[in-house]
Amino acid sequence: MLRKLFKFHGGVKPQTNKTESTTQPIAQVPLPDRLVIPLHQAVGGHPRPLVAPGDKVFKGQRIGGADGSLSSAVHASTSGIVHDVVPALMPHTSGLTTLSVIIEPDGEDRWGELDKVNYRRTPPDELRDFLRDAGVVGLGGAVFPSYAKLKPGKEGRLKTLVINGAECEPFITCDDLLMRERAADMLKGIVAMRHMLQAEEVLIGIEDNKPEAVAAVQAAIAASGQSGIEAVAIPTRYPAGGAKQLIRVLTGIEVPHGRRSTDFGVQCFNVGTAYSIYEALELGRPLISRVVTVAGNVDRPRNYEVLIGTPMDHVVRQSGARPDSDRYIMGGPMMGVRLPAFGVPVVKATNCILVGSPALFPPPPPEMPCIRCGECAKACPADLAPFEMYWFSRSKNFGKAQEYHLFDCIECGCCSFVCPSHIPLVDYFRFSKSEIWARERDKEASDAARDRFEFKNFRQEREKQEKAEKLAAKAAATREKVAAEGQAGTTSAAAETPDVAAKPAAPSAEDTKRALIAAAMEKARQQKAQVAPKNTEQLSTETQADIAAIEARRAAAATPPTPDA
Amino acid sequence: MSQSTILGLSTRTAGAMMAFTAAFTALMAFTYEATHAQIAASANEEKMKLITEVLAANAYDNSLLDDYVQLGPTRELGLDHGGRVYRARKAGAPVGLLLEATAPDGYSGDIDLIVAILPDGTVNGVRVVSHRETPGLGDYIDPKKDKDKKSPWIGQFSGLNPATLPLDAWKVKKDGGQINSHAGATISPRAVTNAVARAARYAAANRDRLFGAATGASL
Amino acid sequence: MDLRAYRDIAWNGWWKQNPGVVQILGMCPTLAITTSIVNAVSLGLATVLVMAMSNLASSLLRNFIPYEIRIPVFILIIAALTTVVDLAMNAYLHSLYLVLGIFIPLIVTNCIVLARIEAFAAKNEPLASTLDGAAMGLGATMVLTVLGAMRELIGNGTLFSGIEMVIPGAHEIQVFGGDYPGFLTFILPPGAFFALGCLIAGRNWLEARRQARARSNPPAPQAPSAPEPTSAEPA
Amino acid sequence: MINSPFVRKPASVQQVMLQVLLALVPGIAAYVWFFGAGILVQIALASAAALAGEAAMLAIRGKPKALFLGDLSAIVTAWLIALTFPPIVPWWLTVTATLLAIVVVKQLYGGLGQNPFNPAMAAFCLMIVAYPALMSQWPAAGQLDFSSQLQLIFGGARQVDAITGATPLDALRTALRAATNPDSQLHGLRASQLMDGPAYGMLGGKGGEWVALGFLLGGLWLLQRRIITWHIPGAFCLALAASAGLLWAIRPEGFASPVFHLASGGAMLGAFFILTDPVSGATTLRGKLLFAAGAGVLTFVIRAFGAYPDGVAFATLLMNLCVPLIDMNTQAPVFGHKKD
Amino acid sequence: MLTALLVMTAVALVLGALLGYASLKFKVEGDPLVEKIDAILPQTQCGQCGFPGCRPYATAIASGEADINQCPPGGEEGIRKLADLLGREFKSLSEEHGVEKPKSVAVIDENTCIGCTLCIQACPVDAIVGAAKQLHTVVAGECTGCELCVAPCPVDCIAMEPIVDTLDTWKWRYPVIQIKQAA
Repeated sequence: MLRKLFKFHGGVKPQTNKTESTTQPIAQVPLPDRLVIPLHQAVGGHPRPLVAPGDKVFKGQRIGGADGSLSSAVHASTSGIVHDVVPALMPHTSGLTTLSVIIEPDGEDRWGELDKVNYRRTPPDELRDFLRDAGVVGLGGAVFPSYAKLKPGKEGRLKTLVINGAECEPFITCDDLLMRERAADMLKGIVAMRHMLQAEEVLIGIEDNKPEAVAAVQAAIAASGQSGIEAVAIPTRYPAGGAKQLIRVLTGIEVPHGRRSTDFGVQCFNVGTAYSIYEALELGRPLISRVVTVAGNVDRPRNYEVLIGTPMDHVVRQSGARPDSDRYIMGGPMMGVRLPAFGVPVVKATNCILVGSPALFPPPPPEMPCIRCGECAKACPADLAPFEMYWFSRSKNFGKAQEYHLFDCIECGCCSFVCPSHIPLVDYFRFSKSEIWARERDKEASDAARDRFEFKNFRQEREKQEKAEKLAAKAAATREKVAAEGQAGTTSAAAETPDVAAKPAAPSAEDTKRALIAAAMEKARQQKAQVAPKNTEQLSTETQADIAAIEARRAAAATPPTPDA
Repeated sequence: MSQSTILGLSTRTAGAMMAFTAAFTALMAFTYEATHAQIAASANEEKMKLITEVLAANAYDNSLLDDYVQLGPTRELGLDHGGRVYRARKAGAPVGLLLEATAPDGYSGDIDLIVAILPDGTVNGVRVVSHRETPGLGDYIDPKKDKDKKSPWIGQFSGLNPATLPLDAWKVKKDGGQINSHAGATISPRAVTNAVARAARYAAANRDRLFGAATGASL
Repeated sequence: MDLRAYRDIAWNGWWKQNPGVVQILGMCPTLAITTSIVNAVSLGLATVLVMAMSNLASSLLRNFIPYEIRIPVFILIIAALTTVVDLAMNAYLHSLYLVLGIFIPLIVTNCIVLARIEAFAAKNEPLASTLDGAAMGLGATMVLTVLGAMRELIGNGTLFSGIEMVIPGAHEIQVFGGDYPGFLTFILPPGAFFALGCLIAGRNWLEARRQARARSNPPAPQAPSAPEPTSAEPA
Repeated sequence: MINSPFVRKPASVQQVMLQVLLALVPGIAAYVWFFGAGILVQIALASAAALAGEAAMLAIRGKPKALFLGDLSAIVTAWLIALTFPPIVPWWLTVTATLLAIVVVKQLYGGLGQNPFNPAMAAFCLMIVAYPALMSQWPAAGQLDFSSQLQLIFGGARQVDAITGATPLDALRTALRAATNPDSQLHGLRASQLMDGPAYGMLGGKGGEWVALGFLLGGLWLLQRRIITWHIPGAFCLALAASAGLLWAIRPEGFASPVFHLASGGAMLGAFFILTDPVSGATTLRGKLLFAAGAGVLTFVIRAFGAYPDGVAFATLLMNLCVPLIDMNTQAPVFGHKKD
Repeated sequence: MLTALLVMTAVALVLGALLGYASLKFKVEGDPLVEKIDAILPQTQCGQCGFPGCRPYATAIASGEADINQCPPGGEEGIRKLADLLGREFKSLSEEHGVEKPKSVAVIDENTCIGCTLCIQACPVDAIVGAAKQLHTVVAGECTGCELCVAPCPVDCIAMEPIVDTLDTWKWRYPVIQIKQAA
């Protein structure tokens, strides 16, 4: 029976460049001298370090513990000594550092104790905790902790479990090879996931340019005897591997931005994730390695099983990078991340190390003005109007950009790909998004500050009042005492005493604050005065000459002009 | 600030408003009185300017604007709502008729004309009083808009007489007549030409009746 | 009120807050009547007259006008003075009056007149108010004149056509000679928009350049002890 | 720094514009065949003026000249100007119009991609308002040889009353109007009878219909190349034919047939080359339909009741004005937000 | 003439009364402008403007007592927004009120702190926790960087540290427009 497939709007067909790296089976990469394992590799909270410099670790030993409601554990990829726990460069465009555990391998590659679990007998919550501590995250690139997605919807069951083997990005073949070589084990992972989600049916979507993978998976399904699992060949079109696009193609359901797909009875996992779930549950092995495609400007494009934390240049060396390589890209050419250095480590999100060169990925022609031709809108798989969003992003009119559904953009790059004016549309959208987030953070912070400030004022006011009341009570007590002692006194005169007493005791809050401010500003001024001369000491002679000239001009301006001035 | 009750404030504003209004209305009334006579004189002068262009001022000696005949709707002159015919006389003798006429088939609607016709039927002059022809295209029928200031298009009618010129010639050249027109813009001149021809014929046929009627009489 | 304050008022009306190209007020006459310099200047001067007089009157009466009814009273003042000007023009410049037509009475509804009374004359003494009205009116007149000149020159190739309506015996100037084909669009309403657009752009450009220059020159003359008049606004 | 995507489709503005120019060639060929080679002179004049004006403005604005002159958009504007103007207008008129289009309508608004109005059509409107007489002189097919065309283009005096007239569109409208006048010789004649003159040809004016066919062919090629979509030409033709057909059906003696409207004047050029200008046109699919349909109805209304011969240019500008409003209100629902 | 005068006066009488009535009947209270200004101010509550907090400064701007260029933390962008809101001309930051600085938070050197609580009293947003004779700590997320706690500290143990980018706060940069370079 042929399954009815649906279409998603837009999409492009870039050159796939996949054949070169699929000729060879997955290979192992020799142990590097040093592994740099960032603790924060998945969406969610930063895991806390569980090891200290000098500690000995086994392969698979937890070195970062999940922290917070959404977080995922991190493990040592091989046995060795913890050299340090320091911030290290991460594989991210920003070039920022993140706390990382640096391990010097002892070469033994010795596993620690591995506990397996029988997922059919374990309660779901425990199972999820197990997967969290095994560090299983989505290997399609989003690195969302898998345990958080392995919850059936409200009805306790799921209609469709979608397994993403589409792998639509050019160059990348890691999922293809994984399906060809490890389809049976991957299927075991899928069965486990199906059990956890109580899914009625499982659809494995594979682009039809990977017939070997389709065949392998179909054979594995047949061999396993499972029913309700189907490998579906879908038309090759980027970004068919986007989770929402794949769900659309296979089920016809469109999951809107900001909604969970479980609400619609669907959940989507990558094939690599399925395999690592198999490893975690059946073998007890946490996620410490993954299949990585090395492609692009290399002599022998190939897929490797790479330990998390292996420096990328170490991996690329196996494939023989050509001398004109000028950059590494993590991921494919459409959505890949430009990396700040060659030596950044392979992380769980690294599906591909794409070696770039000026010849392979030439810089785009100069950006021309938008002519509103609408090509981008035709290509957009999210049905957006990128040229409108571009217009408003460019003019920093973020409110308007959001009105045009900026946040529905999945940054797939189709619009930039087709733009005849060579506008880096996605860059504008990334810019706008981060700018909007920053503004929202600022707004939240300032709202909180306002509330706290107002509360503090209110509190001070209240304290002042309480103080006054206390004083009044005290005065009343005194008065009573006096009255009790038989001294004559008019009530009206006595009633005034507390006021008189209270006044000097409570200077207005305003006054104190003003005094404080004055003091603070005075201090700041003094500091400035102290700092200023310091600067002048290390000035070059030219600068000093400049300063002298400026001083002279200033002096001249200050005196009335003389005839010869 | 003591009387900030609604009634008090209302009385106060009403009073002030009334005072200001009285003062400034008085100012306007005064100016009106002062300029009244001059405005009427200026208006008459303006009307005479156009008439002078088609009939020289020294050709007659009567008070032209007061010596008129009121016409009802007249097909021949294109007047759907009637119009006036002014009569010029010198020493009591008729020297010319000034007919209001309308060409209904302009490119953009009616073209109002004034046509001066001598007692012998000769057209002495034609002027466009108002029109809505396309600027730059058909509006050269108005000598003010005509590029050719020396011999404006509309001057062609001066001296034509239906008695001597066959009716076939009272047409634009495109229609086989003798009146010139600009390339690509023949509709407006055609309309004017036809209207002038009709007016000339009408004047010739009704000359005596028009001159003979009492001043202000309706025909 | 010293001389400097008066100069500021004048500068404000002519350049900084120019009604025609900065505040973009009173567009109806600005666009409709600027087909020739003579029309433009005539209407402009009528506006100046009304503005100066109504500012003066409002300023003189400002302490007697209750706050609640100030707008109707201002309108009354403007309407009365406009009527006076209207009647006078009708009587003594009749042919020009016919050309300017409805736009003379429409001065009443020119928002710049009411705006200046409300914003300035209602708060300032009579002399300054009169000056403000006149300066604003002249600012508007300047715009009208330039627009009129542009449109007449480009559209017709002439300047001062219709001058005989104001100065009998005077003649228009044929700038490009009799052969100039003209550019009728500029005489027609669309031309008014083009010309005004160009004027606004030109003014903004000049202003931007002025500010850029002010920024690149260090603000030294601000020092109180530096009495050089170099900071005077460029004319 | 360059971020993803690192690969791009080999597409450029230049290529788009080049294909538009190529698509104009069949129409131009028919034009030359029927009306003489004078149009080629006009095209050359307009192109030169466009490049000069663009280069000057780019220099003033400090933009790279080679890049923007190479995008060919100025040439497209120039060609459209030449093709919509009568082929025998004096050279200075073509040059002035092109300079106005490039300098004022395009560059002053910010250059390529920023102009709210179609530059060629804006220039057409400016010129027909400024020089209605010159802009209304169209030679009939085969009426003028090349040398007399050249003389009209470059010569001084234009005593061409006898040999040039209005376009069939304009002539028919005038005749139809005359037919309503009881005094006219044409009184009572129907449109079909009025069109019986030698200037009318089969459909929309002798020769004119073949030029229109040429533009139609070029337009279809653009459709096939996916440079344009069917929405704008389709909606425009449909709306023009429908509005013309409605009144024609009610009063055939007072209005021309829809086929005549489609085949004459600038209808085909407008449908495939002018309204489809992406910069000044609507961009959403529904917006395109609305935009072009509006232009179609307006074209008919202006042709039938307006003061100027053809309505395409004015209709285009009027609809250009509405584009922001149309686009804003016709945004398609985005992924996941559709109501099924 | 007299009729005109009478009619006009009568109309004026009625309208004048009506307006006087309406002005009292439909009086509007409150001043939403202050709220709008306050929303633009950065809420650091630092007092560099010379007013004890952002809201007092907003009130002062609304009533015309303070200029719009007295808020260093708001910076040029803040002044521009205020200028837009109030329809005034942009001015550069007034120097006597300070200079625009990168955002920072106060950090207490825990080795030096003597637990005097002076900084706690100074903090306008209660971002410092601690009690008498106990170590104080700044809650970084709540610190607005106003520097008001720096001066009161008798042992000078509070330092302002600029906020560094993290992955959560890192921003994509505005794409460089390459047209000019291509020339």
